Amino acid sequence: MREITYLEAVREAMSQEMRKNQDVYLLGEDIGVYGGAFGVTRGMIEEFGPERVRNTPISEAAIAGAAVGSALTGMRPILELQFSDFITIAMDQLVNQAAKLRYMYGGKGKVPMVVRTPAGSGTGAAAQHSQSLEAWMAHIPGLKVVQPSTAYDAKGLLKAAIDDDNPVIFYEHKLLYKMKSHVPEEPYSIPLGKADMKREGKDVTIVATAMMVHKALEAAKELEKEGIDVEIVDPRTLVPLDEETIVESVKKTGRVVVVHEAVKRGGYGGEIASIIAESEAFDYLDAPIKRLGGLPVPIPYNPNLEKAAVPQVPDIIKAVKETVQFK
Amino acid sequence: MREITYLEAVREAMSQEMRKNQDVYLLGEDIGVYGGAFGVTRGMIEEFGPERVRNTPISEAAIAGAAVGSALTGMRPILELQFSDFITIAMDQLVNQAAKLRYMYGGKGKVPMVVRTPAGSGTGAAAQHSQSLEAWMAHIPGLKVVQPSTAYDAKGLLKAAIDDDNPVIFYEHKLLYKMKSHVPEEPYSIPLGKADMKREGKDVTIVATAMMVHKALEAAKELEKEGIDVEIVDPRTLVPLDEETIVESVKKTGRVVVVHEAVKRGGYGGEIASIIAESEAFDYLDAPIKRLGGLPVPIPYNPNLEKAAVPQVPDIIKAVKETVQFK
Amino acid sequence: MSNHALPAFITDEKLVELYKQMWLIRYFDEKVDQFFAKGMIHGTTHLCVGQEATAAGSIAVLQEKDKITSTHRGHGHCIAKGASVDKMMAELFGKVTGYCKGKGGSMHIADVEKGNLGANGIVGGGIPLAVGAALTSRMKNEGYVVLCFFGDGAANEGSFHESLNLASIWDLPVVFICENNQYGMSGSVKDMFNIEHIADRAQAYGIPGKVIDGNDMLEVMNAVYEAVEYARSGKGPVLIEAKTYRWKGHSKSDAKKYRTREEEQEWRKKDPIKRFKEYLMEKGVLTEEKAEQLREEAFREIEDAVAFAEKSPEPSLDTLLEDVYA
Amino acid sequence: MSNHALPAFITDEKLVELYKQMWLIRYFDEKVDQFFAKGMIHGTTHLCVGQEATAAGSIAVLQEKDKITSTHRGHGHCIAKGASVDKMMAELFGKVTGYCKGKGGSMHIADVEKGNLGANGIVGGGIPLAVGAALTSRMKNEGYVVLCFFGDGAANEGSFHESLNLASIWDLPVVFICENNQYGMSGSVKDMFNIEHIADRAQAYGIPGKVIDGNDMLEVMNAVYEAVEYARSGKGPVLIEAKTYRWKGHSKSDAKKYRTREEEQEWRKKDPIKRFKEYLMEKGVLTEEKAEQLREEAFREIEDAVAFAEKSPEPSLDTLLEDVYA
Ligand SMILES: Cc1ncc(C[n+]2csc(CCOP(=O)(O)OP(=O)(O)O)c2C)c(N)n1
Ligand SMILES: Cc1ncc(C[n+]2csc(CCOP(=O)(O)OP(=O)(O)O)c2C)c(N)n1
Ligand SMILES: [Mg+2]
Ligand SMILES: [Mg+2]
Repeated sequence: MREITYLEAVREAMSQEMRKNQDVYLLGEDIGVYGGAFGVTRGMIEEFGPERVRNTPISEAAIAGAAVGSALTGMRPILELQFSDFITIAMDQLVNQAAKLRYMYGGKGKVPMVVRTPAGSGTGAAAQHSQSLEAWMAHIPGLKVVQPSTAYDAKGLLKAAIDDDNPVIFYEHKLLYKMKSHVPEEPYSIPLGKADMKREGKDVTIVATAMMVHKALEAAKELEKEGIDVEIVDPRTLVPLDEETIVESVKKTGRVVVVHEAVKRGGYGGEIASIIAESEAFDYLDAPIKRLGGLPVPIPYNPNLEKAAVPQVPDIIKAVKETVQFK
Repeated sequence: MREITYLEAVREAMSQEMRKNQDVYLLGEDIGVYGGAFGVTRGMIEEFGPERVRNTPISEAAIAGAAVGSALTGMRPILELQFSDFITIAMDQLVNQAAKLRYMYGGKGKVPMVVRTPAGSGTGAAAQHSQSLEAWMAHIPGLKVVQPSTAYDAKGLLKAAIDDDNPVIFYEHKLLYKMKSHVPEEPYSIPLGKADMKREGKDVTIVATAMMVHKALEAAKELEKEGIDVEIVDPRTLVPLDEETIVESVKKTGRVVVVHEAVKRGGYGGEIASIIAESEAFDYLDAPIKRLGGLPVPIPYNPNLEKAAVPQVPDIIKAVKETVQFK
Repeated sequence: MSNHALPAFITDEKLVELYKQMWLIRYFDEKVDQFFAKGMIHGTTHLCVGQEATAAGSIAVLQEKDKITSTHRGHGHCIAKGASVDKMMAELFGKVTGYCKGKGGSMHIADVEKGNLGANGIVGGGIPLAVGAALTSRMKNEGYVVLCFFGDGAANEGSFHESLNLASIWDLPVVFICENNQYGMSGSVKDMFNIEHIADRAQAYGIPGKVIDGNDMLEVMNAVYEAVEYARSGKGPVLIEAKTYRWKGHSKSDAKKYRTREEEQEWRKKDPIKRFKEYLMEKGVLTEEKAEQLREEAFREIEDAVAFAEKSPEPSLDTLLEDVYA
Repeated sequence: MSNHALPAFITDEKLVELYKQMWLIRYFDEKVDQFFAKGMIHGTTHLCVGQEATAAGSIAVLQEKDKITSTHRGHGHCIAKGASVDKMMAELFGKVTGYCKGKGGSMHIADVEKGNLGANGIVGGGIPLAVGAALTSRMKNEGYVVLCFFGDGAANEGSFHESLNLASIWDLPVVFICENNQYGMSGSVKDMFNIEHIADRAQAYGIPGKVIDGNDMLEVMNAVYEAVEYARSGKGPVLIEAKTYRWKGHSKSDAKKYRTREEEQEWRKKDPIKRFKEYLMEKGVLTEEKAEQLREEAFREIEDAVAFAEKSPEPSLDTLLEDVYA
């Protein structure tokens, strides 16, 4: 099967939906001839024209709100927020409007929109351009939250997000944009709320998201050499969360490490760990649940510091070993 | 000792600091002759004048940023955000500026400011005026987060927050404003990061915040009748979090229920539960950690629905019983 | 913008209807005020007594397909856009028969299907939504205009600025109507602005701006009609500032220390209902008796709405988790 | 505002110094450009080549106690405010000797003590901070003015709107200077505004607005000096729009598809350094030889800065958790 990058997969999902459905359109800063800050929309304005690939002013609140208003009246906007850190400026429109309108209106109206936004550190862009704030959005009833880790997942999940009648926040990790995987050409949908087993194993479960899926896979390879057989569950969507797959895996292995790049304190790892602890898997636990996450610092600029601020392969290896060796 | 309300305690802490230190000033919407949406600043403009009790336009981003800029240059602002839901509009200034400036600047500069803001449901103000979003702020390195549950704590913690050289988000629960307790007249400070045992007991620990402290106390009274002796730990500050007091209590009781009003999914209860599970208390646990939190819905308007959306005394009683009866 | 006459559908009959509508708005809010004072409605509410002309007048000139976005002070807009006062009152009573099944309350009444995109509890929060709805009109070629209400206070929110610019550069069919009732909650426009007219901000976006007497039905209708048709023709948005006054306090408990009783009295003299009545009587389309009869009808409809609301059932707890997701 | 002459401290010597400073700014960014191209600096950066006059000219007329807030495109502001190019370059290299100990990088260089309140990675993010700093000046009676830099793109952020209004109603000593270099990242002012001059937005806040040629040192100095003294005198803020152009792409990888090579050439003809040199030579305070010597000195200082940065140590991993809280 054909291999394409994560970035191309995102673009392909959007293009295919836009060809099919006139209601789907893009808006965002510099998504026109510039192709977006990361080049995701490159070529799209040439195919779809400036009415459907709308270059906006630098006005995050208004463009988020315009997306909400147009979704409420029948369009299916895809908003690109240039860096997920800028969601801070669009929060009222996403949290107080998009997420709540349907409920506040007693079920009248719906807000089918997708906010695509690049997250994560590793590019040297420092504190205001490197955050992983998905936990905020996952806390808000009315929103759905997606974090694809592969090109294949990105394409299928984005189609599902576009097809969904609710506001979906779609986090793209910057370091994954150039990563390739096998991706079918024809459109396909991966249901929101279905975790993926990125690796099967019997000794310990790692629940990892986004970039951390790949670090976990690397760690698993190393650990295999030492005879530790790791299972890796990628939730893919934080809301809805596929609790069942996670719980089943932990019941099987009896040990679990939860790892994400976001700051550990108040990160979604706490939610996942707690769900496991509250589930029937609790009785199967042979070791305490371990969480790995970013350190409690803004992301620093220097590359060594930057790497040290978020979990790396050796950290995962260490955590897994501690978990496996726990008696 | 004298009894005053939580609201009066907050006001007294501010007034005492303002009398002492010219650098401390207030800004916010309608905090002048109107006295603030909840009346907290009533009378203050009369004492301190409009230069130090600054009535602002309805411009949450600018007033938050003005607070940050003035803190960075030597003032100690106290910003009243009329409802904590409106923090959505000020997020960039709080999260990308206030929280990070010092770190980004390599330790040069500091941002001594307090954001006071009323949170929580129970007043019939519906979805956009009733949220409990403290978990967002607790996730951000560089911020401190305070949630006082009594008038006594409010006064002492607010003094500590004003004295602190960092941005502190100070959540006041609306339903507590009229609650009275013994409060000394002279200024006193309660260190940030020191939990308070609101009730001692031996059978089960409840970790509860803000309004839930009082619901837990009520529940404890009921449970006492059935011979269940509840210990209630009120963290008072989420960041820094007094892990030690929580862990020690759980080690003592072996059972724990964590309860907050914020939506359970992605709430700070997940963090607290995970910290307990990761700690030495894990070995002492005789039952799975239980979390109670708001249901995954925007806060509805109808009073019955509104109450049903967040934990109530019977929910706490039920959770405690399940925990205590777990074998 | 050139001067337009009122549209043909503003017949004498329609004018008389509007007179009654103004009373409906006033009585609705007077009644709500009483219930709040008695503690029979919970939560909070924001009354538009004294501002009836901006709601009734501007929405009167819309076509049915046109849409509005409203505010926390939105009962008037809602009634003018054709809402049932029964369902509105039921909503304030938190009943399942209300517009939002009791889940929204005063600040969230909406009727999306009918083009009322909703009140909004966030000051300035509805302005970007209006721009988005106008974008739909444009992209789907639906020919509707969005009338976007907000207050003077909201004109100092960033959302105002970003939205007007966006609507302007995209030539979207939206009419921004600022109901300048002289105060935010307590902040006077005199203190919160360094300009005389909020409408002058239109220049900052290269769009027409117009100041009108918001207590004059005719002036409101004329100005809004002209603006709406300008926007509909594809020329882009317009900003209208309607000077008016809220007679009541901001919300439930307001000692109104930020203004004088004299000022209040001055504005009461400019009662928009009284002025419209005088106009209609002069024009010969309304008599004193007819006026009285309409007022009483309005009064009775509100009484009926209360009866409807009171006898309506509470929402079942089973509905709590419904309608979060579509 | 009336016309002021330049302040006495702008002596001929100072003018000549400024000429060198402009080269320092240009060479700094040219050097950074090279290192980025070679992959020797990581992260991202935004160069102000072609915009030297707005930075050098406007900061030249400030008093030492005055403060600035800067932007992502802030190296020029920083140098003009007296920063050490060694410590700046070291910061870009992520070294512990840098302004931020390697933790901030290009977008976060600040020198709070010296009145540079920092670059900012958030477009429009620094504008409210400037207002806050001006508030301190006012409340503590410190007599300083804050010069607040931002781009044309930032003028469409809500923070711009809210901040200008706030500064205006409180008469704060802040001068807003919009460096209109014709583009955001790729968005042209022609598409993103429906007005000719951003400075015209000043009217929306009741403050003076002025359009200037941002590539003309003298015009920049004159206009900013006048505005700064106006603000200092307690009359409130001023908005200045300096028309200029960035010669380079927006940041690292920019094919510049959104503009033509002809347009770029046109603007290169308006090179602010060349124009200032011609002025100084005409005025008789600079010779061709002296000019050449200063340019070379500037070049050398940047080379030295690179050497300093290169030989500086990396921050130790132990520093990672430091400086989060005070
Ligand atoms: C973002 C936000 N800030 C503050 C409030 C609190 N608040 C509710 S109404 C109001 C005054 C609004 O003034 P204006 O826009 O003039 O409308 P009016 O109430 O006069 O109709 C305020 C401050 C809010 N609801 N939302
Ligand atoms: C809030 C926010 N939105 C978007 C960006 C991405 N971004 C960085 S610079 C830039 C263009 C800014 O344009 P302008 O204000 O004109 O400054 P210039 O780059 O031209 O100096 C954009 C969109 C950002 N950093 N912050
Ligand atoms: Mg008003
Ligand atoms: Mg620009």
